[in-house]
Amino acid sequence: MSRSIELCGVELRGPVLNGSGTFDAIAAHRAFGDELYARFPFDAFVSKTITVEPREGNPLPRLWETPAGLINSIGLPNKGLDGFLASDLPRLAEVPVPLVVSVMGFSVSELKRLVTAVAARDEVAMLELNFSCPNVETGLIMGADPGETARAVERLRPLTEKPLIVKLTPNATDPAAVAAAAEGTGADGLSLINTLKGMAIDPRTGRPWLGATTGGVSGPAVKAIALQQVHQVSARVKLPLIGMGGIQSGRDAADFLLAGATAIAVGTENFRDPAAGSRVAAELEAVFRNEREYLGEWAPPMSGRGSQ
Amino acid sequence: MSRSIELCGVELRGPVLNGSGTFDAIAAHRAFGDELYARFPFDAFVSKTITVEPREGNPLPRLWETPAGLINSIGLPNKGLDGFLASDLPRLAEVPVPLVVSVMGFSVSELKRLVTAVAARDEVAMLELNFSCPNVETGLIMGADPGETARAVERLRPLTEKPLIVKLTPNATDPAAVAAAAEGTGADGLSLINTLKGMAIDPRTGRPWLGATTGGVSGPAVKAIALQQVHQVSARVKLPLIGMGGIQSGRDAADFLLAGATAIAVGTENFRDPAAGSRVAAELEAVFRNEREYLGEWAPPMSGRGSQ
Amino acid sequence: MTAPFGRRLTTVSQGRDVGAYRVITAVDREGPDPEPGQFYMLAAAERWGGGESERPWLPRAFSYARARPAHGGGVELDFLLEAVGPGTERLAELERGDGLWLTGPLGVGFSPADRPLLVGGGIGAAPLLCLQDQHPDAPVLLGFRSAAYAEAAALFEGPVGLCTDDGSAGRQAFVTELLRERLDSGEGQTVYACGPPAMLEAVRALCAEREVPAQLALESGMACGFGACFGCVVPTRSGYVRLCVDGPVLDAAELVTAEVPGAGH
Amino acid sequence: MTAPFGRRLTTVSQGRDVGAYRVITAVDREGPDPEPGQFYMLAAAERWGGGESERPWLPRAFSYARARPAHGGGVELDFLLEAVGPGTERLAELERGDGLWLTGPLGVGFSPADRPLLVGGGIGAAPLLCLQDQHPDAPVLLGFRSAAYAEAAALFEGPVGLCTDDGSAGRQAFVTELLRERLDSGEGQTVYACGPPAMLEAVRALCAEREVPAQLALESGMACGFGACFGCVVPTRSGYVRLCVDGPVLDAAELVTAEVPGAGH
Ligand SMILES: Cc1cc2nc3c(=O)[nH]c(=O)nc-3n(C[C@H](O)[C@H](O)[C@H](O)COP(=O)(O)OP(=O)(O)OC[C@H]3O[C@@H](n4cnc5c(N)ncnc54)[C@H](O)[C@@H]3O)c2cc1C
Ligand SMILES: Cc1cc2nc3c(=O)[nH]c(=O)nc-3n(C[C@H](O)[C@H](O)[C@H](O)COP(=O)(O)OP(=O)(O)OC[C@H]3O[C@@H](n4cnc5c(N)ncnc54)[C@H](O)[C@@H]3O)c2cc1C
Ligand SMILES: Cc1cc2nc3c(=O)[nH]c(=O)nc-3n(C[C@H](O)[C@H](O)[C@H](O)COP(=O)(O)O)c2cc1C
Ligand SMILES: Cc1cc2nc3c(=O)[nH]c(=O)nc-3n(C[C@H](O)[C@H](O)[C@H](O)COP(=O)(O)O)c2cc1C
Ligand code: FES
Ligand code: FES
Repeated sequence: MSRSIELCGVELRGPVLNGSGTFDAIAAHRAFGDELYARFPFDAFVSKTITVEPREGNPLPRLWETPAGLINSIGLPNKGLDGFLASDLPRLAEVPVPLVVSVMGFSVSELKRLVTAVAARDEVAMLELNFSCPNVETGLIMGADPGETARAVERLRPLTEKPLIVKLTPNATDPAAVAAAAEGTGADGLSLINTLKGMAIDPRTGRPWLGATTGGVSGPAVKAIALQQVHQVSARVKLPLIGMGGIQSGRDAADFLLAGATAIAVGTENFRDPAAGSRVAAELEAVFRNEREYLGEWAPPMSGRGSQ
Repeated sequence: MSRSIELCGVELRGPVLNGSGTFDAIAAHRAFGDELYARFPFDAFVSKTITVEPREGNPLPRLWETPAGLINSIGLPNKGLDGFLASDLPRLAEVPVPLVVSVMGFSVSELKRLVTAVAARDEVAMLELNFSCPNVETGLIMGADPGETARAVERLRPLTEKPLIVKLTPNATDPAAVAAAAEGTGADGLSLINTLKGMAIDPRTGRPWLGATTGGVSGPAVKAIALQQVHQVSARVKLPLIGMGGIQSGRDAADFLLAGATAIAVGTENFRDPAAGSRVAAELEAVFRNEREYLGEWAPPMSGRGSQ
Repeated sequence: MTAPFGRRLTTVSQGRDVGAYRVITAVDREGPDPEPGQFYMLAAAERWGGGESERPWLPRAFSYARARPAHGGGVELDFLLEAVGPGTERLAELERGDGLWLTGPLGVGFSPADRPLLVGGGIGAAPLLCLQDQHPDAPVLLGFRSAAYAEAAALFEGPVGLCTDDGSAGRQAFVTELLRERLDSGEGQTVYACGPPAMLEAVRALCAEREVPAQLALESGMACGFGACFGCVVPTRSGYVRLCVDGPVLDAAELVTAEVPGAGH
Repeated sequence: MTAPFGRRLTTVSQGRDVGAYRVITAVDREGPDPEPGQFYMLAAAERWGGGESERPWLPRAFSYARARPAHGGGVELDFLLEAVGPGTERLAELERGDGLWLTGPLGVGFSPADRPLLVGGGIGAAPLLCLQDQHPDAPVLLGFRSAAYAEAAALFEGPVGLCTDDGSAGRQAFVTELLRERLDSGEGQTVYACGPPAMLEAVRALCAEREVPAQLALESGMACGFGACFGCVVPTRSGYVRLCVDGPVLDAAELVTAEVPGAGH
């Protein structure tokens, strides 16, 4: 489909990624077989976030539907670094687009281990640093604090030539300051937004519904918030942005590009339609085709960069 | 209606307030006549935020409808302190419930002027400090920074015996830290949440729709986020909380009480139904009546405090 | 006349197409008689929300087009609708028996004047219908995009001055040309006008040049309709005013321009 | 059998009430034959979203109840629905001609076994219907709340062991009592069961005591149905597994309990 773009030096056939943790290519291949690869809905594939140690994830229940949105408290279940490298990565290599591996560390030393090991693998095109967790050494949420972000990126940057994308959390007073800290210390790109902290009450018991009490809100309900953050961050930094948060349609995707993103990611909408990425890409292409002027007027993030 | 509560030492006939800026009792009296007072939908009335100087408000357009929500960029139009005291306050005194006046200052000295002048008036039962704006002296958003909040409340506290309620902004890394700062310096209560920063793109031009580029998101779309912040803040402070953000029904109101609020406020829902406050109160009463146990199990914020 | 407090549930008694427009009729049992130029906030009782991109969610503003005493008490209201987005599309689907939430009548309508001239552009014809009921002898000038829209002209009593952009019904002209001719021939002491921003601005300018008083029914995006949100303001010579409580009909002399950012579609 | 990639739009060919339940039938032109115990993610093409508190928004999981070759190709699927919330209520409204989004067949169904015994509680009867088509001689034990629900028993071929909580149809008993009697009389080598969490847990315990193998079709809240969200996990002896890709049918021996927090209603 569509026009190719360059994202952090990597050529992609188009601008549509998935949000980390919202599409499991391995499980989807079990469900949909080789048709998944033949019609792969994303132009780069972002893995679910992995950690050094294996994790079971959060207690149940983990999902709550909200008006035009979803609260999840999944808790990053994953096989851990070794398990991922041994059993998931070889299978993810079959995915017909560049692979982005998302990692989270609870300290800079964990992050260093993750980045070193993951970046060493040829299957991996880029790394995404999910900074939405507390640094156990300081107690601060890494991605909410410019100093934490700078300290981490600074020490990870020398470990690899591969692009490092920092995923920003929206639960921060000034995401643009965090973005600037990431840019200043050598990040190659930024992803935003992650989920907003949220909660639901079980109407039958009056107690928090989610096993982990709180979770993260995603979906169309957060789109306006995400768009504002993309706009604000793009005004502050020159790094390419991967915009996400509630994207359901090509029009939504265009909104993010107009707000300053270079690429976009489809998250929760994948749950409503496994092939949503392809639909969004086709609809976006139609917006470009039919409304050239419309996109030209404001800030044409793809023209010029696109190769055809 | 319903059971009375005590909020910051003021007896209210029930727990339902309005969100500042979402109901203009003077304009509503013009539209609906005396029936408004006879069936007044709130148990205390919160004025639209006033500032020292008169303000015209933001450029147009100011409204954008989102999935289950609204983005507004109204920009605090108001007559200024003198205009408010001279022409609005006498008319607001006709409202048959205690009056809360919301004030915003762009410096601590502005705030001092506002608090002194407003608190001196007998018509005013409580003051709400809207801290969602930058302190022009420091450039920091007052309500996003615990230090700013503490410095302001500390200097306002001695000016009046009347209850001071701090309205928290959700656009902060740690609203609970701000809440603790307000508690530590003498605030009597907290209101939360204000709107989340948001933006929309005009599909016809590709440019930001709102005249002021960005605005604030409210409505059911933000309810899960608001509930989480109420829960988080109530775990940190003992102050009574006025919970708001997307409340549409008595069930929503109960959720906020269960999450730790003492009272709740109806905001954007007033736009869908001017009498929404009464409906929410009646539905909430039905939840109390029919599901005593349900509310008892978790955290019965009203029983004990209620006077009947 | 003030409105009953709160929104109320009414029942649609009829929905019918009039060319490209739709008329829905509902019986408002509790409501007072509205005055021409006043409006109501409407929302369908079912399926309001959850359409394309999950809208509509807020109620929408509509001038009433006609009002008459209802059988069994109250007032029967006609609304003339143009489907331009999710809210109007949903309302245009309503059929007899469907529920309709309604708040109103709201705002300040047209104020009395002698020898009025009624000028409407497109859906702006709506509030002129009840004005004509009050001023049966007033000339009516209407402009529409094309014949399908111009069918709404048949809702008026007697002959009207009719034009369309494409000449498919009446003269091929803008309605402001018809107005210019009438004004230049000395007809009309006050102009009552409603229509899209550009047309209202042309009417304003024409009348200003000729020092003919004009009352313009404007539109702007409204969230509440009763002065609560300050979202509907329009700029006037004395600053922003809330169109829902200080309008929607404004004295043209108050306006520098009738073109409001974000209004119209 | 893997599913076609992506959701697809189908048309409801019939919707009918069966006692307190509803059966909707849709023709899946592109889909392969599903296997008993597999499920589909369904969403109405219209009015999905915007109901009470703006839900439903995500698709909902449903076992297919029966499948047969469709006239003109593809497969005709029956779903047996119990309206328990906004999603099932909306789906239960669907009538012939309405659009239905469908993804599937998904998950792992029942695995072959000899001399099976089919045990269903309430809406858990749904996946037993296609199982009975495969195992026409297997005994079927069904428990329902009351007679209105028990009408679903008539969807099965031949006589079934029937009980209700209130005795208004069949025996007054829990279906696990019927199961206990059968097991104690040595009937059945494998139990296939589907029903509410408490019933499945009782089935699990009964079978475990007697060392009878059991396959349990569980439920849990699902957002995606294809392994993307990790929301549907249930605890097993080897940790959490995603019910949508590793189930919904699980070997009872894998479970410490069949009661999953948040499942059921
Ligand atoms: C006093 C008054 C009287 C009126 N009387 C009539 C009448 O008699 N008959 C009639 O047909 N109409 C009337 N209108 C206009 C009517 O209210 C609008 O057409 C209606 O609100 C449009 O709603 P919608 O959902 O159909 O379209 P929207 O999608 O709301 O589109 C309408 C316009 O709003 C803007 N818009 C688009 N998306 C959004 C969004 N997400 N949020 C906010 N704005 C958006 C755009 O400019 C768009 O062109 C009146 C308006 C006013 C203020
Ligand atoms: C594999 C599988 C197969 C199934 N097969 C069938 C079948 O054949 N027939 C059938 O009728 N049903 C079947 N179900 C159950 C069906 O999927 C649920 O009944 C349905 O999802 C309920 O959706 P709802 O919107 O109607 O109700 P919901 O409102 O979603 O309520 C259902 C339950 O979800 C919880 N809940 C309430 N509100 C929320 C919220 N906001 N977010 C998240 N959870 C909430 C509560 O526990 C509630 O009782 C199956 C489920 C699974 C997993
Ligand atoms: C169920 C679920 C799991 C997620 N897991 C991760 C994760 O592992 N790592 C991460 O960086 N983001 C994760 N996210 C956040 C998404 O990648 C995305 O940032 C967010 O959902 C906003 O986009 P959306 O509204 O389109 O879903 C998850 C989101 C959801 C809904
Ligand atoms: C149009 C509009 C104007 C508002 N004006 C103010 C204001 O002047 N002062 C203030 O503290 N909050 C203001 N708010 C925020 C509300 O009081 C409330 O905190 C917020 O809208 C969340 O509640 P809701 O989702 O129920 O609307 C405004 C909100 C809206 C929608
Ligand atoms: S529409 Fe809200 S103030 Fe006019
Ligand atoms: S429902 Fe999403 S992983 Fe199972």
